[in-house]
Amino acid sequence: MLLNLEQVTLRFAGNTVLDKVDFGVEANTLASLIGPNGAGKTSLFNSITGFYRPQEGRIEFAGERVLRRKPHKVTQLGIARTFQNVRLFREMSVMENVMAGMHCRTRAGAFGAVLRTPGQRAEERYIAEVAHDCMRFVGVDEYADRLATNLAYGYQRLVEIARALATQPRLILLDEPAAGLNATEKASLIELIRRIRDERGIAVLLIEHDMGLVMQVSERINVLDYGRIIANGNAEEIKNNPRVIEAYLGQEDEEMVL
Amino acid sequence: QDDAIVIGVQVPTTGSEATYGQDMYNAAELAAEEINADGGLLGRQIELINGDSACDPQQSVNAAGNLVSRDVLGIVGGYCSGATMPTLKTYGDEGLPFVITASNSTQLIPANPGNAFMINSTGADQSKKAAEFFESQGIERLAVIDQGDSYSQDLADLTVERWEAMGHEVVTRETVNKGEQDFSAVVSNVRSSGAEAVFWTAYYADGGLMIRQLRQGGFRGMIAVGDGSNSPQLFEIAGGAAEGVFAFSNPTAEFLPAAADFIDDYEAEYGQSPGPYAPLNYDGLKLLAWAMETAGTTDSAAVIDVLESTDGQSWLTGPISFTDENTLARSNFIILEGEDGAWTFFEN
Amino acid sequence: MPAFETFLQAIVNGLVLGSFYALIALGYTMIFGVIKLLNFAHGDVYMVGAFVGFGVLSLISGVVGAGWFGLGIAILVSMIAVGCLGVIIQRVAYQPMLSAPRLSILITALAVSLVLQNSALSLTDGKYTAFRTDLGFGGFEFGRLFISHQAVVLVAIAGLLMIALELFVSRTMYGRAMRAVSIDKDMCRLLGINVSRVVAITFLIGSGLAAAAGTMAGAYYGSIWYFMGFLIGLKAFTAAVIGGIGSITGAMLGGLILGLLESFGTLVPWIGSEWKDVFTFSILILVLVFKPTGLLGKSEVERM
Amino acid sequence: MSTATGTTTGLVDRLYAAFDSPRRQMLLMVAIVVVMAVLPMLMGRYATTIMTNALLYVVLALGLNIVVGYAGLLDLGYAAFFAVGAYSIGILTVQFDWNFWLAIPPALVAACMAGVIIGGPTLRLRSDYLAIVTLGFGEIVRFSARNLEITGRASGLSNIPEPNFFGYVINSYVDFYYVFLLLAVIAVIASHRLYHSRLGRAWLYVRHDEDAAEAMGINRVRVKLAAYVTGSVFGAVGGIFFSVNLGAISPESFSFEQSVLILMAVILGGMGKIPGVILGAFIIILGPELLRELGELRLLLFAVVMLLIMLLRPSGIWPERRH
Amino acid sequence: MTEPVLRVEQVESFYGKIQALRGIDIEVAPGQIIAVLGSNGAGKTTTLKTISGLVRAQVGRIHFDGEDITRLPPHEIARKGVVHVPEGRHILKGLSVQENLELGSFTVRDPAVRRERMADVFERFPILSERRHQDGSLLSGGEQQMLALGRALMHGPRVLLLDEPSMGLAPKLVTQTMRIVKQLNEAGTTILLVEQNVRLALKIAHYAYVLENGEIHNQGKASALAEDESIVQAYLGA
Ligand SMILES: Nc1ncnc2c1ncn2[C@@H]1O[C@H](COP(=O)(O)OP(=O)(O)OP(=O)(O)O)[C@@H](O)[C@H]1O
Ligand SMILES: Nc1ncnc2c1ncn2[C@@H]1O[C@H](COP(=O)(O)OP(=O)(O)OP(=O)(O)O)[C@@H](O)[C@H]1O
Ligand SMILES: CC(C)C[C@H](N)C(=O)O
Ligand SMILES: [Mg+2]
Ligand SMILES: [Mg+2]
Repeated sequence: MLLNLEQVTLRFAGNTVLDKVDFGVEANTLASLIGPNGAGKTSLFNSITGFYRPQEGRIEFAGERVLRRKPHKVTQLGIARTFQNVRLFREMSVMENVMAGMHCRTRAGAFGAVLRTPGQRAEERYIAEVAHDCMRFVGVDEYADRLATNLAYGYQRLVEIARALATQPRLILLDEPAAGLNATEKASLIELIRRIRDERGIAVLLIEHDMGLVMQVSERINVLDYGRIIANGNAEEIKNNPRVIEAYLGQEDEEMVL
Repeated sequence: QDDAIVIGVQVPTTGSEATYGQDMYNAAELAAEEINADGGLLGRQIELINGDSACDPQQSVNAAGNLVSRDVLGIVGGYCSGATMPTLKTYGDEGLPFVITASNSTQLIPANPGNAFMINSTGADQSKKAAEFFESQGIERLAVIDQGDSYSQDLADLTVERWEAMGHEVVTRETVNKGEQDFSAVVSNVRSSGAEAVFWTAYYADGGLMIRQLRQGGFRGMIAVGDGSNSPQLFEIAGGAAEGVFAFSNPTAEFLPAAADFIDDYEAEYGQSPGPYAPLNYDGLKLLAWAMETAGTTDSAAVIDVLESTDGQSWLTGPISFTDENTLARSNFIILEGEDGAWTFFEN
Repeated sequence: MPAFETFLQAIVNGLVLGSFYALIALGYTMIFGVIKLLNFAHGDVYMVGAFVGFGVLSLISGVVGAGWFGLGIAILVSMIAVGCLGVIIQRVAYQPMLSAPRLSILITALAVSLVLQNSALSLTDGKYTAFRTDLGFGGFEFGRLFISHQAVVLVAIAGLLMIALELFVSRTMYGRAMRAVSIDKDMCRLLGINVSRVVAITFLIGSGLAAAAGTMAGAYYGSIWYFMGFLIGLKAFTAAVIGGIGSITGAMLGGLILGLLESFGTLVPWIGSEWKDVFTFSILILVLVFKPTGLLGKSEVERM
Repeated sequence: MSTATGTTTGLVDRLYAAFDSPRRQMLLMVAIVVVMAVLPMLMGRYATTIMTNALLYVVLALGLNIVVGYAGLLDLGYAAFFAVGAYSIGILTVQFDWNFWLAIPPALVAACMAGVIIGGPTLRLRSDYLAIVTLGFGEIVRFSARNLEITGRASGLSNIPEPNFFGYVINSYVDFYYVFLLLAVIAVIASHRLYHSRLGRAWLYVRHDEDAAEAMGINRVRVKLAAYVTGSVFGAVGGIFFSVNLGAISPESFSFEQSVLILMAVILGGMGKIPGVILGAFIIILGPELLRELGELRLLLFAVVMLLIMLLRPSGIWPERRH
Repeated sequence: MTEPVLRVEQVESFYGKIQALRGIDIEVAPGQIIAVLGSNGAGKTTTLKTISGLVRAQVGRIHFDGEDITRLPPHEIARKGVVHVPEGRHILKGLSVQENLELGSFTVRDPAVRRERMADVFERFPILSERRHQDGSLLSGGEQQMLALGRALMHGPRVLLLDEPSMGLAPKLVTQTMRIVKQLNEAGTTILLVEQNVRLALKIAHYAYVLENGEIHNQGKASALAEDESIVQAYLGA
């Protein structure tokens, strides 16, 4: 297991958001996390990446304990993420946004900057190279100099992914990457997610409400409900799991009532 | 040569001390007009330039730079010690004679490059006067309050030192911040310390508030204030509470026998009575002019030489001669008492 | 004076000072609440309030005298007039800045502060103005503990004003709208709230409270001058932050705590009055280190 | 109405745009420095002193700009760092008879330490809370200087010796003008290089969105601390040379008003934008001097002018503009 | 068709220099659900914002009940009964669920009416009653959506402008929300509905407009559009 959670419990003011969650992601796989609104999916991401501090349990990544580490430490270990509502540095260029990902892989400081040492300059070139590579990979390189906020929403989501890739992770967490995308954009997102795994060897864990997308990309689907994992398995198994239908998917024929 | 002799007047004509500053500027102007009317100085007219210090160190350095660049041949003034301090170097670098007319913190002495002359008695003299006065009144337990600026802190420190050396007790030493309105905590400290007398070493504005609050807070002992509080405005601010308050003061116009004409002229010219520091600044300008006249030149080194050997002749505020440190050789303090909303002469 | 009486006296002193701080801090906090502005001109609004109160009292003292009744009228008139001034300031100097970068409006606030200060300076020649009343110096004496009548009445007035404000904010729809406006202005508009009126009312009340404090302080301490708002403005700002900026109860609490801290600060033997402010600010920093949003400030729960 | 202001702002912006290319900016800078270098020969002492003061403020404002403009941390106590630099020199040279140049490294270290002390525990605070903490820190420094024996208490320290540079005594007002011109040029170059560096970008990231920055592996506390410390070094350098220029320092020079003045320079000019900040520093210093003839009314007029500038150009005169 | 309650005529709107709407005409007949569809950035949100006054129409007219509301500020438009539930819900952070609801009735003077409506909302959305004292912004996405709808109902709207009410909701909740929208409509509220979920939107709407690039690209009976091959291609994907 690349990422492993054991008995993770998270409470807010007496409200148990995650309840003894056991859960794992294998290296080099595509996995999803689904579940009703408020089930605790985003909270689980936040717990893994250090933004929330679960009261109990263990989270390990590649053999390292990550529970209650600071978010930047977790990123350094090799977990990258995107946010449910896009959080780019809006007033900065796409290029600069993606360069942010390289921060934790480089080290020049104030002295280097002021003195423009050869080391610092070489590092700057390296940062630019990687950033360009990541932008090309997701297909936003032509917008490198545009301000992030001026990009269409769909492209903003891609920039966020490029930025996450620039941290050179081994696992990437995507929180509802398809929300607000139209059909065509969704199709290319699916393509991209597969390439991340195939070409870069990065494992992907994704939260999504779009069942079409989830079923198409995931090798393994985990279902969270009221802070508990109620099911996991492949697309077929999940689709037909009565508990999942009851809690999350709803009956097809419910739509008929409309 | 018809060129005017340009003299800088460095006083705070804006800012919190502007009233005093304006008054001092007027007095210098009056003196210059008198000299000019009398045929001038070395046959030339005197022209004054206002170097507004605003009672602020940085502003006064700028103002000093301004004066120097406009080729002044000497400077009179200096009210707030803190603002006078950094200008010593500016004038010192140019070797210009500087007659300091009001600033009297002893901290100025070591910073003086030798070109400055202080014609107001220093804090050392005042603290001595104060301590002796308290002793003569049978005071044993003294409270000293300053305002955390160069002048009042210096005076307070010196008084504490002297008072303790004389074998008495300073029961509490307090500092308040300029611009604060509420002194109740200090008042209760004073009361609980069992002080018999309070010595306020800072300026009149907050002094008025302090006196009022001391009385309002039930303090019944003696209150004395230093020469920063000898303004008549103290009575306005303190109201009835300032009755019976003592002040150590430089000689102000109304208590100077020689100043009757000065008062008349000043009132005729400016429509108000001269404030506490007008006579000193008037003397300052006259003294500088005299030194130039005596030297027969405006050359700075020569003028400074003359000033150093000033012989003790009498001026409006009394005779002037200088110690080795260029401070006034005698103490010029008098003691005033508040009575019916005005200062009356108490003793010399 | 025995230790216990000293202690009680310090409490009394702290309460009086704290009431002034609290009244000013309330305006700080309310204004911060609705437009996220640290209104550096607020201390000067207090100063203007003192001068307006003084002017009114001088005008009417011939008729009604300068006793409690006259002072009451002066406070009221000053509150209304200065409240309106607050609204004008908001309209002229702050409203146009709302869409600018957040710190820009801080500079207009500082500029307004300078304008108010220097106008008062020119009008008064920088002199202290004596604020005469007929309230007398009487008081209650318990042993050596002394509480002046003035102090009692002023604390009471301050208390009443604060209670009235608290009721307004917590009980009325407008009070609730004030909180809502501080969170999301556009949403408020969609709910039918006239945002700019809510902001104006906030400035009206905040400035009015400062004016009340100014007039009361003038009468209590006996003199006023153009710079009197500066230091107390900073202190009130500090009080608002200690209490948790944005919180009304916090501002009151912060004001009282700061008042008490200052009055006790000078009592602590090894501190002494010259270190009083160092003591106060150190406590402030400590409070914020351990309670980063102030005593009653809501910690911002971020949902990500 | 909108067309009128529209065209004027349009004009100004086009003017700025003309200087947007790095090459032209460089040329402009060089031209300005050349002009500044010959200026003392044309100006009198007064004008030179004022310009020296303005150059000091350029250094200070650029330093504060790192904290406020780049990293987005509101600092209302910046004068404290200025004070630490000035007093370190004052104490070491006056009380301990150190050589000025030897005293510089300890002064810088002291400023860095001050940056860490105030920054360390408080950088988690939100901007407005940070503002009051820095304000409080500034006051603590000033009150300490006022009360401590070693800082000369309220009267401060005087007779700070003039620096001797390989036998040349730097003492005339012209000497100091060039010293500060040099410092300002260094400050501009350093600011520029920092802005276009990994650390500079990190400051912007943290300013724009702390959480997102953290998710990118940026240690926000460390990055903010770096801003504080870098800013404090600029401030301290200003203070170091300020103290030898004046020869005397006292607590009043490091008041809250001083901090506010520097902040005004930064925001009025245009946060984050080097030419804007320089412009702001000059306006803040030269403005009141140019109005000096007005006496009492000058600060009133200056405040009104400032208000108008902000109302007309809410992001500052020459703001950081990105496209 | 009866006289429309809301009529948008030739409206053009801008964000600074960017033109977002290029001459939009929409008519909303009372008692109907009108769907507004279109891809990302087509101008759907801007259309709603322009109607509710958050964005000022530079060109064109908007009439409500025969009255010209083009130049009115948003709060006065809201007072007239045009209630906009914006994209992203905008729950007032730090205020409890109940306070959020109360603010929905800011313009309602009569406390009895307020109480009645509150009871009605709690009946419709029991979960809100359960959580009434909790900070509204800490509800999950679906719950927030209900709160946003409930808050709008507190107002007693005549026309509801809904911007992507199903965004980010779990599949089951999407259906549920659409059902609520339909129920509200059946109870007499006129609704202008912006949706990405085209299939469902067309199912409940009476009439629909398709926006592209700030212009009306297509319009017609919802049932007819649902059959239209080109629409299905462009917005329903597979
Ligand atoms: N910072 C917080 N403080 C208090 N409660 C929180 C916090 N963050 C989340 N919660 C609560 O935790 C529960 C789970 O929220 P979470 O955001 O993880 O849900 P989710 O599964 O991502 O839902 P959605 O699909 O709607 O995004 C919710 O009930 C929410 O109210
Ligand atoms: N605040 C803004 N500033 C500048 N341009 C904007 C702003 N909001 C929207 N736009 C632009 O206006 C156009 C229409 O945007 P709008 O939000 O109305 O689209 P939409 O149809 O609601 O799209 P979506 O499905 O993504 O919500 C887009 O090109 C968008 O980039
Ligand atoms: C009272 C004055 C003679 C003292 C003067 N203001 C000073 O600072 O020294
Ligand atoms: Mg979520
Ligand atoms: Mg939209």
